[in-house]
Amino acid sequence: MTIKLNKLTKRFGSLTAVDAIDLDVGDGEVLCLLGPSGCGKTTTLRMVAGLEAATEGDVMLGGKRVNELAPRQRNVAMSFQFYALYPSLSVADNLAYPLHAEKLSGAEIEKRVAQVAKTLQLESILKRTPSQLAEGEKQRVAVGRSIIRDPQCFLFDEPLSRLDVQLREEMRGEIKEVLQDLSRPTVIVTHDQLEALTMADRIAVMRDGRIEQVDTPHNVFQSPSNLFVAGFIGTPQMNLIPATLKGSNGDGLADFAFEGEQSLKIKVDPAVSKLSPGAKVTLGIRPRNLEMSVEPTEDSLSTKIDMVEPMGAETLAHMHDGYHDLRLVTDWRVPLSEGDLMHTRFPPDTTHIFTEDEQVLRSAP
Amino acid sequence: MKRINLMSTLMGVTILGAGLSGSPAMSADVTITMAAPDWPPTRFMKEHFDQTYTSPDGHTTTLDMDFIPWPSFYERVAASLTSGEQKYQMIVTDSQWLGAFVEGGYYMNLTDKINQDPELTAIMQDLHPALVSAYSTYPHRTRAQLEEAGEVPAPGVNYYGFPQFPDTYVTFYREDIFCNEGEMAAFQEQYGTNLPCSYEDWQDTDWTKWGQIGEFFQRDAGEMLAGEELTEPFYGIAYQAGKGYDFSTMQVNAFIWQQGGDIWDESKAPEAQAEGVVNSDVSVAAFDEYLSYLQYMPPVAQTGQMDIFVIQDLYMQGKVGAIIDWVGLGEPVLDPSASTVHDKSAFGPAPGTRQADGSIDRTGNIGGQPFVLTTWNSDEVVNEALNVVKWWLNPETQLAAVANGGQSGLMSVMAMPEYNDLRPWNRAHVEMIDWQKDVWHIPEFFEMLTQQQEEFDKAITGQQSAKEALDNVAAFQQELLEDIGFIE
Amino acid sequence: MARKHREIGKAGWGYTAVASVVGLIYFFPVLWIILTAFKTRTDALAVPPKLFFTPTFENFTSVFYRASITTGSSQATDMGLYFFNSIFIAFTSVGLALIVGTIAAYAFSRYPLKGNDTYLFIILTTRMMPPIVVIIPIFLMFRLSGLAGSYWGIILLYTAFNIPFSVWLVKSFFDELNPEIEDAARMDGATERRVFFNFCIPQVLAGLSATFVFGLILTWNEFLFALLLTGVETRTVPVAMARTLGGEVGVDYGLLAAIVTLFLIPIFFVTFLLQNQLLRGVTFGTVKK
Amino acid sequence: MADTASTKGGFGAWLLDPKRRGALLVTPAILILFVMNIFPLLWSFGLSFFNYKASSQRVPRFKGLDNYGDVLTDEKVWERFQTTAIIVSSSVLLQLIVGFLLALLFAKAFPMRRIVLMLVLTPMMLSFVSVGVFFKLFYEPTFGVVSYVLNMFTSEPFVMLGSPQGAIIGIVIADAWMWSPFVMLLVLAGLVSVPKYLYEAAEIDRASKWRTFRTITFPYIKSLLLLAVLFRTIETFKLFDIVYIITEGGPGSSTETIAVYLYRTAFQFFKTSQSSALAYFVLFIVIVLTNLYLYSVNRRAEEVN
Repeated sequence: MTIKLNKLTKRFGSLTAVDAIDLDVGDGEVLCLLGPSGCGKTTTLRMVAGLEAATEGDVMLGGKRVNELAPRQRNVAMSFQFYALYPSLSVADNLAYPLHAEKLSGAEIEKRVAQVAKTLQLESILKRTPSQLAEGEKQRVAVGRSIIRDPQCFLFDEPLSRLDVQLREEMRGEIKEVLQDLSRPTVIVTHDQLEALTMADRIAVMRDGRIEQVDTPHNVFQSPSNLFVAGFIGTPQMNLIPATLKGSNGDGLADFAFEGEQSLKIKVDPAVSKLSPGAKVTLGIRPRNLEMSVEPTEDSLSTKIDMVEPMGAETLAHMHDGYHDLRLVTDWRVPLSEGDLMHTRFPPDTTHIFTEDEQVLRSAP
Repeated sequence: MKRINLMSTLMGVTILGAGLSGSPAMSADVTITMAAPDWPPTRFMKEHFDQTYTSPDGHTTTLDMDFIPWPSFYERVAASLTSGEQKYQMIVTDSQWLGAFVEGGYYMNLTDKINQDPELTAIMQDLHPALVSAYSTYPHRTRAQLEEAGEVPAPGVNYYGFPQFPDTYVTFYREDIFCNEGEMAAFQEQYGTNLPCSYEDWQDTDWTKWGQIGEFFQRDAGEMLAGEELTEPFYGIAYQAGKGYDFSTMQVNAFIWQQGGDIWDESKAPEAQAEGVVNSDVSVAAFDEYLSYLQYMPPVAQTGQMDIFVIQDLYMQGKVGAIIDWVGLGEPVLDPSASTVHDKSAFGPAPGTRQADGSIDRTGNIGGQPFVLTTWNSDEVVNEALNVVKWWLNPETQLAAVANGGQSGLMSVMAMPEYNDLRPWNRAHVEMIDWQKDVWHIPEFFEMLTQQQEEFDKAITGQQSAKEALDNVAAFQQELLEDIGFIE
Repeated sequence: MARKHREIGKAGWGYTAVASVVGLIYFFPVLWIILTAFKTRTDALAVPPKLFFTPTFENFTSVFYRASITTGSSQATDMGLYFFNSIFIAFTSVGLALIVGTIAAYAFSRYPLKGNDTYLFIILTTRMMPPIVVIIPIFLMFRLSGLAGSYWGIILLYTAFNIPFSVWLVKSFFDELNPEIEDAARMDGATERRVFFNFCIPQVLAGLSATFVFGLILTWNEFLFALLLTGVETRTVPVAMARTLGGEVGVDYGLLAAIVTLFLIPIFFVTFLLQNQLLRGVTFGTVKK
Repeated sequence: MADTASTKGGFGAWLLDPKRRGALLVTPAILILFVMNIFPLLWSFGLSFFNYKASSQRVPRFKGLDNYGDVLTDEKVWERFQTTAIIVSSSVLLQLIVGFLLALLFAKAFPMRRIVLMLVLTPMMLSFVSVGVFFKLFYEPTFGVVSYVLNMFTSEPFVMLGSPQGAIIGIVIADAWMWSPFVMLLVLAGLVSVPKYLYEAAEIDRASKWRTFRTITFPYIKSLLLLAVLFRTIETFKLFDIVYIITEGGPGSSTETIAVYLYRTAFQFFKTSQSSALAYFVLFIVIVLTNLYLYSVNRRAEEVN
């Protein structure tokens, strides 16, 4: 079983919601569609489910083009953002609902419901109606309803968005666990990167109807392929500093000049040598990668601390050099106070360089 | 005279003798508000009043007619009177309403005025006695009782109303088919008697022939009628058989009276009975005869909805050969924009029951409306209203009214040579008016009428026999009238 | 070639065609009435019934003019005045009921009285009584107060008829609002008046429109009270319409149809404009998204 | 107590005290209702204990509950109630079915829906009188378009109003035609309020059309339907004009509703007091219905919350 999207496009009048995207989801793979609201991720999911007709391109399920099939004919399981629990039915009936189409015996249905209820710890609430459930319970029922049968694929639309932080963490784990046991392609739509990073085998980051990058959570985080992904993934946000390349050697040691007086000589990806001196670039470095130094060095910027936010185990500092804002995260034991002058070093190989067209500059692996 | 009864005031009835009464000699502005149904005879009265009336007392008089749509007329008037609105000085009224509104204290007793005023006395003497009986007397006195008295106004009789539009029912028929030679010959051959074509023929037409006409002319689509092929079914006859208001009673009463039966006779209360009279064998036979002709009438007869307007429409649209309907509904028949038979129609007296001596009894139930004065007016207004009465019942005014589609109750006007030619139905009307009697006038008339119409309707629609219907009517009337003391 | 599958809840022109056929069948009696307005009496009663005929505008002329009995000249029927009266009386009384009802509804919703529900129930009960019963007392009351035949009389009466409906409907809309927003506004120093006009009213505008349309539909054709309580000057169209129901002939179908057709236009238009609100308002505000 | 008010700044201040705000705001509505509605109602309630006849000058006598006794033992009243019940139940049932089907038709969004919907809404805007007059014409066996069409299939002329059953059917059709749009609006509101994602979920779950209707659609419109039933029942109970115009209660008394009978008693027979008693009896029944109605409204509110 696989999902394959081929130049899939959806237009609403003049608005292009999904713009010729290609995507493969393998058997047993969990793929997260991640992006800000309005990026087309939900529309993509609904086109896979058949709830939305594709304007162009193909939706392939198990190698078969299914564009013309109604949702019921595609045999997909989907969990909705608002859970879509049937308000008049009990939890048990909600869970059993998708089984009626399979013409199972009453006993078989009961067995399956009991099984799913056990997996998701719903046994005690089987008789309740949705209006009597807590959010987390609703969520579990919604998940239960999608996993109770054996579909071609699983689709989740913002599965955790309505839960509070603690429940969300809990459910992330539960869903991940459940999904691992079902070897079916799964697509999860979310705008929450933590959700995507923790649950997905691969993440597809979307913006304005396009897929910006598809990769493992690790790679999306460590090697964003463009400025958007770099800025979108990771909290606190990656520092992105406009700079001008002054020169570089073949090893990736490069000179950058910033607005204002300061400049920086750091080791970056060797591909930087492809740029000619004077090129406008954006330097990106995650706040956790910045290091503090007592003395100014050639690979450091001098800044002043504006604000200190303790975050428990770590401390977040907002700094600026008169032209750029910088964020730095460090261990909570490091004493920082507002007004301090400090020097932040850019350690080798943790700085990403984005060219003027916003793409990352990286030598092929 | 001021009579205020605290209880009745609270209950919604207030009888207030009117407040101000100025000197009758002084000229003043007088407004007479008159409740009138919205139709040509009253519209004429208003227009003609504006054009011709001058007050003999030198008043500046306005006749403010409140034209109320016919179908709502009764409700409007009844609500106004019973709530004590005291809005109207004069009211056009159905003769049957007299009892209820006289007993309610709303209609003014004009007996003294008539006695004191020679002009009014003269008018009453000139009015046809059948009309005086029906339109004016309460408690109701029959024409015979009035004529017995030998003088007008008769002693011991109370007078209330004057004719606004005296109405009778006559036969409307299609001259083109009734005078068609082929049809006439065929009819003669089939029944051994002539198909009525001229007015004189209709004078000799009884119910038996009416039935024969119905049978003769009942034709299906595709058959021939007067030399032309019919595209739709055609029917010979129609008369009223409707559940609404009095739309069967008026015709049924004719059959009952003509055959020697009677309705409960209020002029003979409290001796007159309902039980045994209303449902006498004669009455049952008469009602049965009435019912027997319905089979020849258009299918709407089976619904009990065949009222005076439905038969008029059926006739005007050429679906039926002859109908019996009110003279007051005659004008549209001659109107090309409403009637397909406007140039083919003639009028004759309504058929009747042939008596042993060969004559025909045409006794019918009078229609039309009188108008009355109300009780709460100042002397000045009453006097001026009576001036209006005199103006209206002046031969000149009456002749103008007839020329404009009205009818007159004055014998002197009806006797004028030009009268019969003013409208094509006038001759029949004059002939018929002599035969008129009226239904009850007591306050409970509506209860009696409604129950009777309901029972008649059940017989018309085949839910019960004539006997059952009249038995039910008689039983109901007997109980009701005993309850209220009209039968001892 | 597989057909493109339809998305749920959306349909195309084919569906429009089907719905239009059903709609037209349902509309047929109204269509027949409208056609009759353009027919002569003979055409109106023609057998077989005529769908195609030479239209006449005489009925529409007759709505406003009639021939004099004596001179044959044309007289105005005052129908223009009756149309004005109908529109003026209906809109004013429904509007008034809406204003008074909205204020009361706000109070019932935000400042419940002791026995709030009892009051509300009594208010509703007044709508349930067969009108015939109260006619005589109202009639007498109108006479005593001099309201009979005046605009104010009938307007106040219709207002009273519409108040129960307005209070109930509008209250349910107020109940739906989140009172926290109002409290927040009060914290920020807004006066009660400002809270009402700037926060509450704008949020229930849709509900108010629906209430207005419903009140209008229920008031527009009222006959019995209009017959008894209006005078010559304040008569409304439904009363004047009755003159076509019988007199010298039976029902004047063409004239009746012409009046009905003309009388349909204003309310049809208002309903069309406020259609979306109607859909929402009729749920009595209890249906939330 | 006047003193305490004046110390705080007079009557105006007393009146504007926030404690009284609710009462103050409700006053105009209650006042108008009292003068125009409640007072006349009480008046006729008082009348119902006398033997008052509007057409008589006799001083009314107190009769206590006699009028109520008369009404309850009057065979005709029960017969009329029976007729009313038949007409009301069949008309409301028909309105429900037709209104429901129309609502299903219009629940989908389609091009020009606003305009097509107006075709269906129009009957509600006509007057009872014109609906009565034209339906009577449609049924008329000679001139009526309905009769004309049906005559093509029968050898005998079709006479709708000739039998009690036919007359009831005729009235029910006219009334149901006029008010089905009202039911449609209610049901439509219920249908529109069903979240679309439930249908999508059912589609994903491959539920049959019938199951979808039973488990999703119907629960959402159930209480609205009940609401429609009660509201229409209350209104149809008062049905007068259409009956009076189409059949006058005939044939015989087979279509005479309680409203028609009430009209006759009050306005034609002038049994003013007795008609008040009858009206209050009707009101009692209507109040029972109203309570059911309110119960359903409240349940609806609870369900949605």
